[in-house]
Amino acid sequence: MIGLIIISIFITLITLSIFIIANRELSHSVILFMGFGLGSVILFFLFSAPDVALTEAVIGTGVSGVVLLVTLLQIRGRELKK
Amino acid sequence: MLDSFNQTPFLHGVITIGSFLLLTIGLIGALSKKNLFKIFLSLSIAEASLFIYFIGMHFEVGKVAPILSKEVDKFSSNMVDPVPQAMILTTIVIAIAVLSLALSFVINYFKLTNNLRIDEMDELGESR
Amino acid sequence: MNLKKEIRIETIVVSLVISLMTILLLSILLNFDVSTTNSLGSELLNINESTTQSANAVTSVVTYFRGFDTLGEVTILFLSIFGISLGLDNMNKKSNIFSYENRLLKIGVEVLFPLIILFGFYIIIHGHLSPGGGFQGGVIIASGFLLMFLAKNDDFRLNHKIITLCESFSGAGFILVGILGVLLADRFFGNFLPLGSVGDLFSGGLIPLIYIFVGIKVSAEITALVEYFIRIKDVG
Amino acid sequence: MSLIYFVVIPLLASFLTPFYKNYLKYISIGVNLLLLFLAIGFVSSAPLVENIAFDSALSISFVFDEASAFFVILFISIMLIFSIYNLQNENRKDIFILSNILLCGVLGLVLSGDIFNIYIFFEIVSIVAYILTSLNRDKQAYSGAIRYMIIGSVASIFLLIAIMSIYINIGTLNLVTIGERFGSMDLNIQFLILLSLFIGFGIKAEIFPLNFWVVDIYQASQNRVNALFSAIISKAYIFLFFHIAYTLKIEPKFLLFVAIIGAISFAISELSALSSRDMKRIFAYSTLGQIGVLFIALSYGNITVVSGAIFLIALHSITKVMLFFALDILKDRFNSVKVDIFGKFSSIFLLLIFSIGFLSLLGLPPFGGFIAKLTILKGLASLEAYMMIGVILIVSLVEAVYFFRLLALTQQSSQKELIQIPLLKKSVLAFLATMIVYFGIFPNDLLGVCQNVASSLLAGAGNV
Repeated sequence: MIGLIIISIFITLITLSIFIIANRELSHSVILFMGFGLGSVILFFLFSAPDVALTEAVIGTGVSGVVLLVTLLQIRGRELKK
Repeated sequence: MLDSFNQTPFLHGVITIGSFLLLTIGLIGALSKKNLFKIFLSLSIAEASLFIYFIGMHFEVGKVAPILSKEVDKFSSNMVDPVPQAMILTTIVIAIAVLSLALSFVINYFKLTNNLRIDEMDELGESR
Repeated sequence: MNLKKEIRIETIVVSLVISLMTILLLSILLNFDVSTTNSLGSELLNINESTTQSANAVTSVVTYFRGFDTLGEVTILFLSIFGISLGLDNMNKKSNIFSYENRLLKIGVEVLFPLIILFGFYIIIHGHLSPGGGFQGGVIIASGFLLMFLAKNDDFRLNHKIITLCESFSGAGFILVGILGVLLADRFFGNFLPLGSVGDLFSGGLIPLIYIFVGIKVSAEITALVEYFIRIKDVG
Repeated sequence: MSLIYFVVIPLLASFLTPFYKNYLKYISIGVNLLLLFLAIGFVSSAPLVENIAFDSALSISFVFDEASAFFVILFISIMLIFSIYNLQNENRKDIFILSNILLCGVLGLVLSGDIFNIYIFFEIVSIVAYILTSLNRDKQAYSGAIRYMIIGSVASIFLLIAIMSIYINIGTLNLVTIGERFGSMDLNIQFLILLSLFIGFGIKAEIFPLNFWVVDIYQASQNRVNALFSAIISKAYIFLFFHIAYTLKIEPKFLLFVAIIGAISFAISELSALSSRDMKRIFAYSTLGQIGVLFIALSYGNITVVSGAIFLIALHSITKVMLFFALDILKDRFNSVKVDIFGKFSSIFLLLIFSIGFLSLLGLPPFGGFIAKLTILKGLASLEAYMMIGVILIVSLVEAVYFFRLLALTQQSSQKELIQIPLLKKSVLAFLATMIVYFGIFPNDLLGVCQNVASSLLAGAGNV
């Protein structure tokens, strides 16, 4: 069972990463990136590494999501003003 | 058929191939995309793939987390190696520190020039 | 030099390198076996119970066996926040980038904020007993402050003196604990506190102390980071 | 006494900054002096290993052998000179906080005997370098810093790949143990690890195919920061590159490949410098060229060649620090770093400084650079590596062309401006110039030290 779950998560992650890079809309990329983080959190949990999963959830996805979104908002605000 | 999916060597193969595909996607994205924001996103993906690879390679089916609980009351060889987890914990924090510093540079650069494309960054170079 | 050209060459080079490495890895994969019999991790697991009495082996590796790495990591976080703060000026004259009024959030945050802080401290001081620890708990505390920024908008301002004091006290405390180890136990980060027994809150020797310092430092730094990023809109 | 103080004291000084904001510069100088005395005190008990946290081979260890002792003293003294130079007109504290953490980072890089610990210090040094690049806060600075961050992240990714492959395959992080077990690995994996290490450290050590970014970074940052880049950061990575190479006992074939890359690096950088009209870019190209020479010399595992390279490292650091400080003074006056500022100033003192610097870089007697290049060439001749000797000599001619062209510019009869140099800066420059001349005339002491350092470097980390 665990093998199937891991394979499907990997396929999801690869698809997500292609979308993140190929996407033209930056905000979509950020949301997809947070999805990517969530996928890796599940993987870490399956690999019996709860500490890493917690850290990735809180730091890798939470804080970096906030930072990326705020950066995007700044850039958008300027572009709209222009 | 399904049983062979749960074997450790097979899982390691999946993890290696998958995370190196992710690494390839991330690095190629970082070096072929022109948008600064996208470049740093791609680099984050590449780093995340390494985290998955390293943790995954030390996982074996049936091993438990190296934490004592009600069910597990003794440290034994049936536990996952704790050192990679500690290393990745450190590296995740470093990655976010670098990412936020990079993004602050991007914001400041954008405020000065209104430019986000790396191929239009022509401030540096031989002066004419 | 034409940058476009450079980037194209790099891309080709890196793609070649990566494909080479992938091929190598696939060839390695066919006869792969992880030799965990005498790796660093398994030996540390063997001595963990006798040297640290911590229930969470990852925590003991992070804070005690490889505590020096954690010091470097805390330094990196400090540096990164410092670098970000160099690029900013007049924080006090800026306002939040998310500026909207929400009564529900404003009232709710009064109840939630202390709970989040409490939860963060719980995660920090139970770092040696359960998953979690200084980094995770510190970020949870910072997320409480993030909620305050979002809810209270510009009414909520941090006292930057207190934040810098927290940072420098916890950073210095972390180092001083290490130096005390040199003086009392003959080794940097050497353990000079009683170990206790596995599962107790007061166990693990230095580990809870170090994680508390790390937690305070990380929470102060991530809070400052979030504030720097959120409060950047020019007034007027 | 403990080796940890080398890393911890500068760190403590920068963590506690809020308590002595106004005295930070004096505290930094005090810290540098303290560390210098500490280092000199440790030298006599040289091969020294210290474990951190618990007494076992499993812990992180710090190794203080003759090679690392030499680099520790070199870096601390350059940082001391840098702090003294910045004493006068510096009201901002950032540069002192950054230089303290930079010192902590490079000392950790040099001393640490644990590969993941080295990664941590690698990141500390990289982040300090990114911030130092952006110090000017204009669009050039940010553009340079962003490029630096992109390339630096790629470097750290490759270094992580190497560390992870090492841990997965031989289950250890200690450099000595890695050196023992490295040969027992599968050949493919060895090649993968060496390739990743080469890319990771090669980007930071500024070696040929991976150094296209360096000149832009130099142009983007301040002159005194360039002095740090050239004298401390790149030198630390060069030491690390060869420290790890000799610890892993890799085959001479691979090192010959490194030497050829060094020769290409030398030739290409000096040729690029010919067409440049920007002083900073010229100095940056010259730094890259000297790094090429160092790579040639260090990769021949011969004691004479390597000791010449160590001599060259010390001399090149001193010379580049001096040249960048002198350029800084010119930049303050003319607000430009184009080549034509060389025709505009009139100051015997600065002219002397520049001539000493250029001639020493070229390797002409009676300056220190001569001794270094002579030792390297002698060693190469004893190894019968005549190709490399030819490359070094021919490319040095190219180097001579642009340095003498610069010196000729100063004799132009356009209108000259008198330059007043503050006494402190003047004495720092004079001290550095005296050092170059002194090591050119009385090289024997330093050469003796360099031989010990070379034998310790060639023995790798496992010699203690």
